[in-house]
Amino acid sequence: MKKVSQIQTLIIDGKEVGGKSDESILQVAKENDIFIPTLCYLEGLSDYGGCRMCIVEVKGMPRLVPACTTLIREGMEVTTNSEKIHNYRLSILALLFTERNHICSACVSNGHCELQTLALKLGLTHVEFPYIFPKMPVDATHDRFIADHNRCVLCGRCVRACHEVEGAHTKDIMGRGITSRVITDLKESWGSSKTCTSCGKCVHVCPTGALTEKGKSVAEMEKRRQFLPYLKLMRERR
Amino acid sequence: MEKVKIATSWLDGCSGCHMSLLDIDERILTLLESADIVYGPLVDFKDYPQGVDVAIVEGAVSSDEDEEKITKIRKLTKILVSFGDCAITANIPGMRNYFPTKELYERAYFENADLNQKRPSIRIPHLLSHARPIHEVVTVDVFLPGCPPPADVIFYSLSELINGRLPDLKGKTRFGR
Amino acid sequence: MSKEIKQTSLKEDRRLRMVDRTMRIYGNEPHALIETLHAVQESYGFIDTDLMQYVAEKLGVPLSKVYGVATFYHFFTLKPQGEHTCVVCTGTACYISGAKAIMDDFAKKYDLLPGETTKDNKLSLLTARCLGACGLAPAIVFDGVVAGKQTPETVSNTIERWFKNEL
Amino acid sequence: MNFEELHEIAKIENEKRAQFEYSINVCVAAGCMSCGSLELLTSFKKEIERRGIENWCKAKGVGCLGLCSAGPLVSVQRYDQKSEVIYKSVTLDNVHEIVDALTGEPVGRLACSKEMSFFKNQQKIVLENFGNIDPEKIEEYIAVGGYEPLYTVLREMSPANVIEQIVKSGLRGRGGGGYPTGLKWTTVMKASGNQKYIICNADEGDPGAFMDRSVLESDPHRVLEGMAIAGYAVGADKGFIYVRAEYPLAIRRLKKAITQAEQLGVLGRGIFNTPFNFDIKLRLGAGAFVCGEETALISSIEGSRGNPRPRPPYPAEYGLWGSPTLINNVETFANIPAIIRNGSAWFASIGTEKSKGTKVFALAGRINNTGLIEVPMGTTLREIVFNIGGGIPEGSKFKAVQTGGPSGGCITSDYLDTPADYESLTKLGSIMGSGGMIVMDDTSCMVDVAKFFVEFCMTESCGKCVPCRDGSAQMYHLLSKITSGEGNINDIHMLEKLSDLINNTSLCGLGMTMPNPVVSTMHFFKDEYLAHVHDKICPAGVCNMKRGGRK
Repeated sequence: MKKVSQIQTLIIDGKEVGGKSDESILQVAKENDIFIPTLCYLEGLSDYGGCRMCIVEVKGMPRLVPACTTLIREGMEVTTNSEKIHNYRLSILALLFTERNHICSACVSNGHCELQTLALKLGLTHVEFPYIFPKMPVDATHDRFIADHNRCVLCGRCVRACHEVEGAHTKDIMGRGITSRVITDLKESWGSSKTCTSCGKCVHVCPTGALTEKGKSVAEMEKRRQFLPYLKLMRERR
Repeated sequence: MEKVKIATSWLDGCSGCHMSLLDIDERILTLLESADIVYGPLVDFKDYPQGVDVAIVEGAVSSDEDEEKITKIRKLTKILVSFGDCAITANIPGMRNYFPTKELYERAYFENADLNQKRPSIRIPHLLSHARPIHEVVTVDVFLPGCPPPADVIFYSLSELINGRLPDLKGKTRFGR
Repeated sequence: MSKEIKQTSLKEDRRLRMVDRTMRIYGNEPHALIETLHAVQESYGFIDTDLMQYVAEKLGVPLSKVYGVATFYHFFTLKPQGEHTCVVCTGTACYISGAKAIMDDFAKKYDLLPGETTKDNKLSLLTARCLGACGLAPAIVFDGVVAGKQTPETVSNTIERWFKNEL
Repeated sequence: MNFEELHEIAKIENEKRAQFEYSINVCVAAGCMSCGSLELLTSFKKEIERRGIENWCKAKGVGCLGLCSAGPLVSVQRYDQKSEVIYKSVTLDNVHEIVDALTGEPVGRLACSKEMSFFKNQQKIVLENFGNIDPEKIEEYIAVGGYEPLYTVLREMSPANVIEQIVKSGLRGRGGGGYPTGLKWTTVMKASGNQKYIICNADEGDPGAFMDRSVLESDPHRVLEGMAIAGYAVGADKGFIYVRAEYPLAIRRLKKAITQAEQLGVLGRGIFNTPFNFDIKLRLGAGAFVCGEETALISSIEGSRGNPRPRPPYPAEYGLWGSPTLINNVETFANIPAIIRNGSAWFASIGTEKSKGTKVFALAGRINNTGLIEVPMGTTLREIVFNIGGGIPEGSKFKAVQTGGPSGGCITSDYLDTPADYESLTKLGSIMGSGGMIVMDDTSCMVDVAKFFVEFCMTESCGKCVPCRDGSAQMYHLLSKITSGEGNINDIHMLEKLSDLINNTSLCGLGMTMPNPVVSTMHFFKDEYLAHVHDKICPAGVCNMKRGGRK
C-alpha cells in the first residue's frame, strides 16, 4: 500500500510555500531557493542526519531539527537561520576543521571543496577550538584513486554511494566516535580490494579532498555528481 | 592628525602573505597617507616599538622564538591581526605536527643532508612540540584567512583598520587559495 | 595460495563448528552477524581476519560491514589475548573507589595499558564499562571470575600466583 | 497449559515448600557469587545432608537480597512463623553455626537486624520475589502467583482493557526518560502492520547501575511475563531481549527461563489454549553504551553498527525491520505483572502525583550499604542515602550524589530533601535515569568526576553526528588540561559553549545529555573548577597538577 502524498502548505522564513507530504523541509526549501547549509546530505543518496549543518527551528518543537530528515507538515513554521542557529553551525563547522588535517592550500580539492565553501559562506574566519592534529594515513594503492583520511569529514556519502547506488558496499566506517574511519573491505588497501568496481562514485560524491582522482594537482580536483539523481531514478524504475 | 602605526611580522611562514600585501601595489601609497609602517621585514627598524596600533602577523607559532615574539607583539599592540592561513590554522607548518620534534631534526639535518650531517652548532630556535595558530597562544582581534589572503581583501582590511574600524571579513576570503 | 590452505584447515577446526552452529540457528541470515561474532570470539578468543572473511561469505554480509561492526563494539577484540586476562571495571563506582590506582599499578609494574598484552604473552589487561558489580567496587574479572573490593596489592598477588603457575 | 494446570504446579510447589520447616536461602546473584556464595550453598547442602535433616530443612539459591556490600548474604526462613533472619558476610566457617542456630537463637554476630532501615524502609514490587524464589526454577515463580496475570490477561481481558490498565496505573518508562508506558503501548497498538515486535532493553550501560542485571538474575520470569502481556496488548508475537554480554549470569538464567517457559507452554504457540503466540529471543549486546538508545538498539539487533537514526519516525511506528516496535526497559516490564494482579488503582496509589509506583535504585560509591533498593517514587534523597543507605563511611563527609550516570548530574547536600521523582530531579539539572546512584564524599574531585563521564561519553559516542563525536573529544581535552593544572578561565567558557552546542544539536539522547555532568558540576562546584584554573590546586587532592599545588 503506497501512501499518496498530499500537498501541504507551510511557512519557511516567513514565506508561504508548498510541498508534498513526503518531502523534507530541506527539499521544499531548495525548491523555493531558500539556502540551508548541508554537508552529509546529497541528492540521490539516503538521508543520514549526521553533520547537523542543516538544523532548523520549527515552531512548537522543543528542539532544533535537521531539515534533511524532517518531513514537512501542514501549517509548519520553519526558521532556517537565526543568530542561534548560525552560531551553532559555525561551531559545528569549526569542530569539523579541528578533527582532521584540512590544509586547504595544499589540497587537490582547493576551490572545489564543500567544507571550504561552507566556511566561506557562513563566514568562519578562524577556528576557536584547539586543533587535534591526528596522524592520518593516505591510501594511494588504487590505480586511479587516492583516499586521504586527513581530509575526511566522516559524512558517510562514499559509504552510502557504494552501498546504495553501486551496490558493492566496499566502503564502510570502522571504530566509533572520534576514532572512526572509512575503510575498504577488511581495512585492506584500496588497491587490493576484490569488491571495489573502481566505478569512482565514492570519489565524486566526496565533499572534500578525502577521495580524489590520481594525477590531480592542487585545486584541480573537481567533482561531478549530476549522475546521481539520474541513476537513482533509473534504478527505481528498473 | 597623528598617523596610525602599523607593524608587520612573520613567524613560521613562507612570506607569501607579505608578498600579497605588496600586491596591493600603488594602493599602498594611499594607505601610507594616514599610516606609518613602524616595524617589520619590509622596513628597517630593529626593535618592536611601543604603542603600535595595528600589527599584522603571518605564520604559525612554531618555536620558542616565535612564542617570545608574539607575546611581545601582543603586549605592545592595540589590534593584532592574524594574517593568512599559517597564522590562523597552522597550515603548512602544522603538517609536521604528527611527528615528534626529534624525528624532524633527524630528517632535516641528517637524513636529507648530503653534506655536513650534524645539528647546527650555533643556537637555532628550539622547536615547540606543535606548530600552533597564533590565537591558541595570545588573543587575536582580527582574522584574515587565505593562503595567501587576496590583495584586495588586505587593502580593504587595512583601510578599515586605519579608519578605526574592525573589518568584516565574513564571506570575503576563505582558507586556502 | 596460503589463504586457501588456511581456509581448508579452518574447516577442519572443531571450534569452527560452534560458529557454524550459531549461524545455522539464525538461518545464515545477515542479521546474525553480531551473534556470530560472539561465537567466533568465544571459541577462538578473538576475531581474526580470516574468520571475518569466512563469516562474511557465509552470512552474505559485505566485508567492510563485518569489519565495521567488529570494531564498533568494544566487547570484540581483533587481537589474540594472553594466557591470562584481567578485566578491570572502570564503571563510576569502581572509578571513585580506586580502579584508577589499580590501572596505574598495571602500568607501573607490568608496563601494561588497557588493551595490551605482555611481551611473553602471559597477561592481557582489558577494561569493561561497568560489570554491574558496583556493590563490590572496585571489581576485577580474573580469567572470567569476578572478584570484588580489589586493591593494587590483591591484584598483584593474584597475578604473581599466575606467573608462578600456582593458579 | 490451562489455568488448572498452572494452579496444580503452584499447589505442588507450595506443598513441597511446606514440607520444610526451614529454608536456607543463599544469594546467588552476581555480587554474592563473586564472594563465593556458590561454594557456600554447596557447603550448606552438604551440612544438611551430613546431619540428616534434609526432611525439614533445605538450602537453595535465590536472587539478590539487596545488601551487596555485605555479601555473601544468606537468609534463613521459617515457614511456620514466616520469620526470617538475614546473615551477612557469611563464610564457609559459619555454615556449621548457622545450621546449629536453626532451632535456637540466631547467630547475633552475623545477623542483620530486620529492623535495620535498609530492609524496613523499602517497598518492593519489582523486587518482591528477590531472596525468596530460586530464579532457575519456573515452578517457584508460579508458586508465588507467577504467570497468573498473563492468564488473566489472555482469558479475561481485551488488549484495549490491558492498555487501559497500564494507562491508568500511571507507569512511566524506567529506562530514564520517563515516557508514559501506556501511551507508548497505545501508539504501537494503533500502528498499522501485520508484524509487530516487543523489545526489552536490557542494555544497562550506565556505569554504576545494576538494577536490570539483578532483576534478570533474580526473577527472570517476571520480565518474560511482562513482555508477553505487552505482546498481547499491542498485537506482537515476537519479542527480543537485548542484554549486555557483560552479564553472563543474567544471560544464562534468561536462557534457562525461556526454555522452561516454552516447555511449560507459557511462551510459544497457543498460550493457555488461546490463539495468542509469543516467542522471546535473546540478543547479546557487545559493549556499546549508545545501544541503550532505542534506534541504535534496533540497528544492533538487525546486526549492524549501533548508530542511532533521527526520530521521527519513532520505533513505535517504524522500528525493528521497519515494523512497529515497542521498546521498554527491564524494570518497566517487571512492573507489569504486579499491575495486572493488583490493579491499576493500587499501583497509582503509590508514589507521587506524576511519578507512580516504586523505583529500584542501585546504591554505590562512598556509602555504607551499597546494594539494591526499591522505594516509592518521591522518597527523598536524604532518606535513601542516609537512612536506607546507612550514610557515608566514618571519617568522611558527604559531597554529592550522582544520579542518571553519564546523562545525569550531581546533587549536593543542600538539595537532599528533594523527592526522587522524574520532575524534581530534572529540575535540579540531573535526571532519574535508570536508577544508578553514586554517592561521593570529599575524596572525590568534581572536575575529575566530570572528566570521567566525558571520557566515557567520548569513547561511547558512535561518531555519526559531529557535535557529539568532536565535541566530546574537545571537552575531554579541555578537562584534561584543567585537571593537569594547565587550564585557564577561557577553557571554562569554552566548556560552557560546547555543553550548550552538544546539548542542542546532537542527534540522539547520548549526545544531548552528555554535557549534563559537566554543566551540573560547574553549577554546584564552580569553586573547584576555579581552584584548578586560578590557583592550580585540586582541593580534593585527586588531580595530578603539573605546576605547584597539592599532589
